[in-house]
Amino acid sequence: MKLKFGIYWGAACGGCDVAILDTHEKILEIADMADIFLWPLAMDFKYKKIRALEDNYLDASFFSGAIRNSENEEIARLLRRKSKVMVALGACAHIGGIPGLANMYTREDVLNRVYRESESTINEEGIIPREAWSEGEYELELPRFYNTVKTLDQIINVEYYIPGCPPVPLQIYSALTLVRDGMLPPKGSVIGAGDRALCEQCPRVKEEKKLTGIKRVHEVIPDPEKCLLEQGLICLGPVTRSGCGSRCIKSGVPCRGCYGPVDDVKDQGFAMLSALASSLDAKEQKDIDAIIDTIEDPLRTLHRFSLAASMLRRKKV
Amino acid sequence: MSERIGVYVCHCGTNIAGKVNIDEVVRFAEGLAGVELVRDYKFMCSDPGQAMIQKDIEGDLIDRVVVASCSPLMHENTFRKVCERCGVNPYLFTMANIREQCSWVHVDMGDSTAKAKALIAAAVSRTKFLEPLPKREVSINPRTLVIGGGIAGIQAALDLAEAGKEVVLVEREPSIGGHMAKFDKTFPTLDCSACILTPRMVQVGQHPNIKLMTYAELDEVNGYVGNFTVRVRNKARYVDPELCNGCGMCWEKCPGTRVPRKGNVHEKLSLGPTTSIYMPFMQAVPAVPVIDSGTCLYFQKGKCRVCESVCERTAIKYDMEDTFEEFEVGNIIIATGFRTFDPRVIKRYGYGALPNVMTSLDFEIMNCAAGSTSGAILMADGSEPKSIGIVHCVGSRDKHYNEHCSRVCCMYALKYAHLIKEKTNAEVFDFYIDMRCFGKGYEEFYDRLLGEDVRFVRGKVAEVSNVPVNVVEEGKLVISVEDTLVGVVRRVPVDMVVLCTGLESSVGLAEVATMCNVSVGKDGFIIEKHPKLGPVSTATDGVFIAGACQSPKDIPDTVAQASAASSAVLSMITRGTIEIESATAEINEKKCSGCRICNNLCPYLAITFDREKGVSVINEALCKGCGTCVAACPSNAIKAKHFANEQIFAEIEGLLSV
Amino acid sequence: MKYTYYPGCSVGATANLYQDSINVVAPKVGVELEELQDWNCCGATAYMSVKELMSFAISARNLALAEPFHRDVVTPCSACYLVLNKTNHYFAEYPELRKKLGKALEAGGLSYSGNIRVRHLLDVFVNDVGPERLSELATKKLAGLRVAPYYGCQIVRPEEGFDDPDEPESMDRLIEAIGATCVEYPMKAKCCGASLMGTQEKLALKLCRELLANAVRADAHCIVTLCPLCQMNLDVYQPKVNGLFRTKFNIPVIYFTQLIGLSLGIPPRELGLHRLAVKMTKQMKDVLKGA
Amino acid sequence: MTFEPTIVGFLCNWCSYTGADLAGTSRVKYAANVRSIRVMCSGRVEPTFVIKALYEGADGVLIAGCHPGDCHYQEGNYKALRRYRLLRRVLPEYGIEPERVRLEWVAASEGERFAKVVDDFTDQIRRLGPLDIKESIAQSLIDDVVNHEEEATKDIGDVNEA
Repeated sequence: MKLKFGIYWGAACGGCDVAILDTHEKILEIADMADIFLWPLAMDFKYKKIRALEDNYLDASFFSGAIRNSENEEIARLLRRKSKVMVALGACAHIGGIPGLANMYTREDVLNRVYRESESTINEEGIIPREAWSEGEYELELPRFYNTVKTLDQIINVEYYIPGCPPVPLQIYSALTLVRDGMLPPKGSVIGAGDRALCEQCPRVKEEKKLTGIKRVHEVIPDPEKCLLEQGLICLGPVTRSGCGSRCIKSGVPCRGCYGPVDDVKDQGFAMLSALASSLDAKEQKDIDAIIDTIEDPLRTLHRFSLAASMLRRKKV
Repeated sequence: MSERIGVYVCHCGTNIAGKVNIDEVVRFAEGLAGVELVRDYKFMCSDPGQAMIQKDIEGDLIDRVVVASCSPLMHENTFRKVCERCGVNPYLFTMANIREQCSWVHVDMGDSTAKAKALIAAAVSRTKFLEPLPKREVSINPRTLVIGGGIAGIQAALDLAEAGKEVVLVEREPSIGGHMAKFDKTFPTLDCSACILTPRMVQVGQHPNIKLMTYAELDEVNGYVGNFTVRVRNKARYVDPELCNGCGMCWEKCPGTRVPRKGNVHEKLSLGPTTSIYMPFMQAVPAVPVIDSGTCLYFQKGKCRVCESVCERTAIKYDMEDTFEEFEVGNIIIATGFRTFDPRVIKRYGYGALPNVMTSLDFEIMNCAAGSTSGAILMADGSEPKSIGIVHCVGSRDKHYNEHCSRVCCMYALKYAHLIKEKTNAEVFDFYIDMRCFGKGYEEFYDRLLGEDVRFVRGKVAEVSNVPVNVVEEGKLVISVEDTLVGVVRRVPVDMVVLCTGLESSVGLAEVATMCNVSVGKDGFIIEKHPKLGPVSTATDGVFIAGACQSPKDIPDTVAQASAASSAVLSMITRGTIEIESATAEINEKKCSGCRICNNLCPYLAITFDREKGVSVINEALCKGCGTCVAACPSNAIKAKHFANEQIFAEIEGLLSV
Repeated sequence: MKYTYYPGCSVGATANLYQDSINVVAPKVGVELEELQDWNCCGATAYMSVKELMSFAISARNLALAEPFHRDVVTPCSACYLVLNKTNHYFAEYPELRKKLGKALEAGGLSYSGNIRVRHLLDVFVNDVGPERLSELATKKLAGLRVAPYYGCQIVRPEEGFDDPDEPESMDRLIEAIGATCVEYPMKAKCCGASLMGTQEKLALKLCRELLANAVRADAHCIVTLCPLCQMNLDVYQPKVNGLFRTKFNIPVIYFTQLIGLSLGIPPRELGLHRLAVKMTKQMKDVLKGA
Repeated sequence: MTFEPTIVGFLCNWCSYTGADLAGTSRVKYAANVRSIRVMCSGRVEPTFVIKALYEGADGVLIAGCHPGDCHYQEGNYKALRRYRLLRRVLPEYGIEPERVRLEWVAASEGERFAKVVDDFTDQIRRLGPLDIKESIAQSLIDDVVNHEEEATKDIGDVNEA
């Protein structure tokens, strides 16, 4: 019998959906494998159809994107009820992703910036989106824009995670086959990725670390053979789960951490902060500070994808 | 979780119970998850206290233990042993410090009680996550390193050597003997210092079990209890000790001058030869001279070589260089002694500026029968003084210099007073703050001196000056002092002043301490393991202390401590093995990504990189469990045993649950 | 280098010769002193022991007046230096007192936050102008002049000051920079008797005698000091010392600013040297002429 | 009533914990606000420990180790210093005053200094006021609650146990 899947995007760029399409000819296998009941990016469905399904009707739902507003949350809860297995697909659903960086601000900050202050905006009346609006006989309603960006598992129970921004297409495919073949690992697992940090797969030669200064990517042409961190680039490889195929590192770009931390690491950013600080080659406070001063925006660099999933989750208000 | 924790709250008499509401704490602990039973007792460390724990474990009521009492530095071992005795792994035990860091330091009972609860909650919470750790035992190398060849080092070395154990004795100076070799008489019995010390020095020099290294310094210490590797630097002596027979021809003919030959009596004070090739004193062990290259004409000007030409045994080797030797030893005794305070910094006392103001050490040398004055007490111009002032507490008991009491000055001052009276007709004034005569026969000695016509003035000397205000003071040194017994300010003119300089830790002690991994207190002396119960051991296993490196001491106390240290070492050697901390770090190969961030963080080079497997590896024998690598590991692949993340997280949660 | 100048009471009266020399010397060495407007007496050390709070309050008023200018307060008088510094110190150290002083100042429409540094003129000459600069400026090196440098007791107290309390040496460096010689003078920081001259005259005269005797013994041509009270005791009371102890002291006691003035080639009269009670001796004049 | 902060202290076994014990044996009195955790070395203290403590309700965190050059493990305290300096840099971005975390060197002989450090730090945190991270997160989430027709409440335990 054919499987039944739902695919949905919350606060996402659509990259994860495209990654599914990027399985190329395998997409045909996926089509053979399952009926897709919901996939806003690719097909037209109505929520009420989903609501009408009996609970646990779907074999699996794949949710990409973070929870940014009440609609994201509502559909997440809906799919949860209708699905036997819930999979967080991609970095945003997994650990908050880039949208999670908005947790450094409040909702008001974000709305003001986007609708009033940004250089490209002309909005003389200063209108920002409102949740409810009557226009004649019509009652218009918008989802509530949240104060705090959340990961999927901060809202609902999630069985599996497929990390990455975006996930490697073949890994999505193999995850689907695990569902098909009933070979799923214990609940809570990250699937389609490795168990250790990325350094394990990194082809570059690693030596002892003695950092005397931190540079940004555009400031150096890195030696292709050597560890990027040792060359003064902040590479989150040591703190990030492998599985991406070292795609950035092979291109001379340091890892930015989209696969999230390995198991048991509670906070990707602070774990890397400790590792990074430990590797600084200085003893005196002023020398240490001098090196630290060369780090541009350490918080967002170290928590680029994982801020929403970090221990403190957001800026204190 | 099914852990069954027993919590034992100690009253410590009223030490804890006086400031912590025990009943309240017990009720609180009973409500904590995982706690099977809570008991309280007057003294948990006592036999009945220990028996309570034992009974509960043996009755299979509990399988983990929390004791809320004093500091773990005090009794962690006691209770670990209790656990071990009844079959509970000692690492399943946690101590909550509700005395040193709670009841003793807080004023309000409510505060102390609340904090005690938090500390207990933390201990319980942590204990749930503890894991049993296997015992680690290492063998004890029976050879011992003794650093310092003063009376402390001599005593310790002889004790060990006599027991048949090998000793390496390292002394910085050309001869052993230390300060004691410079004294003429020792208080209060006035027996001859040389007479009692010299035989022991000779014994050290000849003992088959003692490898004596003089003119040598400790260079490096590695390893851990039972298994230290030490490196010693032999400073170039320029005289081959194998060939030299100590005949003395070299220094008789040497034209170089180490101690000025011209100048006044006080400037020329010396015990041994004043030449550039010299022995520090005639009874030196080994009886081998050294060349002071700083004043040797050959080293300074390239010409001379007189000593070489007169040495029949061709023992002079100008091309000698520093050499290094390495030893494996099981234990280390630090016996580096003291230095005397340099009174130049107290300008008011005029030392170095006014003639006839001398330090106690100068005065000792002057009194020494073997010294340059043959023991005569003389003024700088060679005449006999008619009056001498002895000033106590110079650089001791003074916030500007050293706060501590140097313990020996009162007594040696009395000794001086006696010697002056014995050798001269001078009048003696003794200026003291308090007269501290605490040892056996000391007070009696003071009493004796009171009858020897010594003028005792109670008051801290303000100034020694050569500025007269009347005829009587012309040409004299004037001591200004407030006589606190009478309540007047006195000006006492004298011919000579002896400053009783206090004792400070020896030069380089801090470096030795760092090498041996022991701490130095703010007074500059080594911190012992416990001020009362562990006076000869240190916080580092296998490193012991004897004598004035721990605090100022007189000879009897020094000898006692040296013997105590050697017997502590002997008991280690006899046992043969010692249990060492199991709380090391370990790398989970399955988690390590080989990022190598930890590689250069280990001060003991315990972490290496296995290129084949692509993972880092910890050599557990070298790991001391500091946890620095653990904190740096971004993959959580390194685990600090007994201080693992989940254990500390649980402790934090417990601590903040109240 | 600009400073807020707190002259104190002495230099306007008994120590006017000090002020005379400061007036001409300070500008020549680049020290600009702007007098604090409406300053009041510091209370001197005596008042401190009579009415402590009041004495702190009147001192604090001076500091409060000076604070808006954000410059160091400089005083030529050792007593003022001691009292103002002590006020500053207590103000910082004792919150209770700070509160009370705050109230007192508020009543006068003033406030003080404790950010004023009080310095002695000697400190400025030694550490801001410096011996090197003085040496350059000294057109007339005072070679051959033997000077007993006398600091008195207050400038080196409390101990955290700019010089050693037992063996001060800062003024020695100035004196040597302008070519004169400092004699061995162990009485450097000993008491001159200060205001005991008014209450226990004999004792004070005795203390002065020691100071004078040691300068003479060391073969000094003059004593150089920096404190109005010390100078007055040693200078004005010198005949009285002679009378009481049958001595024949005749040694001029001058201010360090006067000595520096001489090395700058300023005529003695402009430096107030004519106001000395014990006039410059012929011997001293001869040395100066020769220099 | 004045605010009494809760402070978590991480004390290295060899210097600071021993120093704190010395304050005890010398009966020096100090504020009861610091609750200490003994670690072998200040180099063991991970930034996440600090974050965890702040998250669990501490208003401040004190890390104390041996003086530079005196580390029982030679250089652990320097590593602590590096981590501390970088941690301080990011805390303000979380809206946490960096003054809430302090690194101090307290030797085994410095019982009185330990007491002074605790009093001093307690005073500083008292002036900063409560931190209350959990409460602050909860507050920021209140506005995010919308009444959904699908009110499947979330059971966190389930996933984590799996």
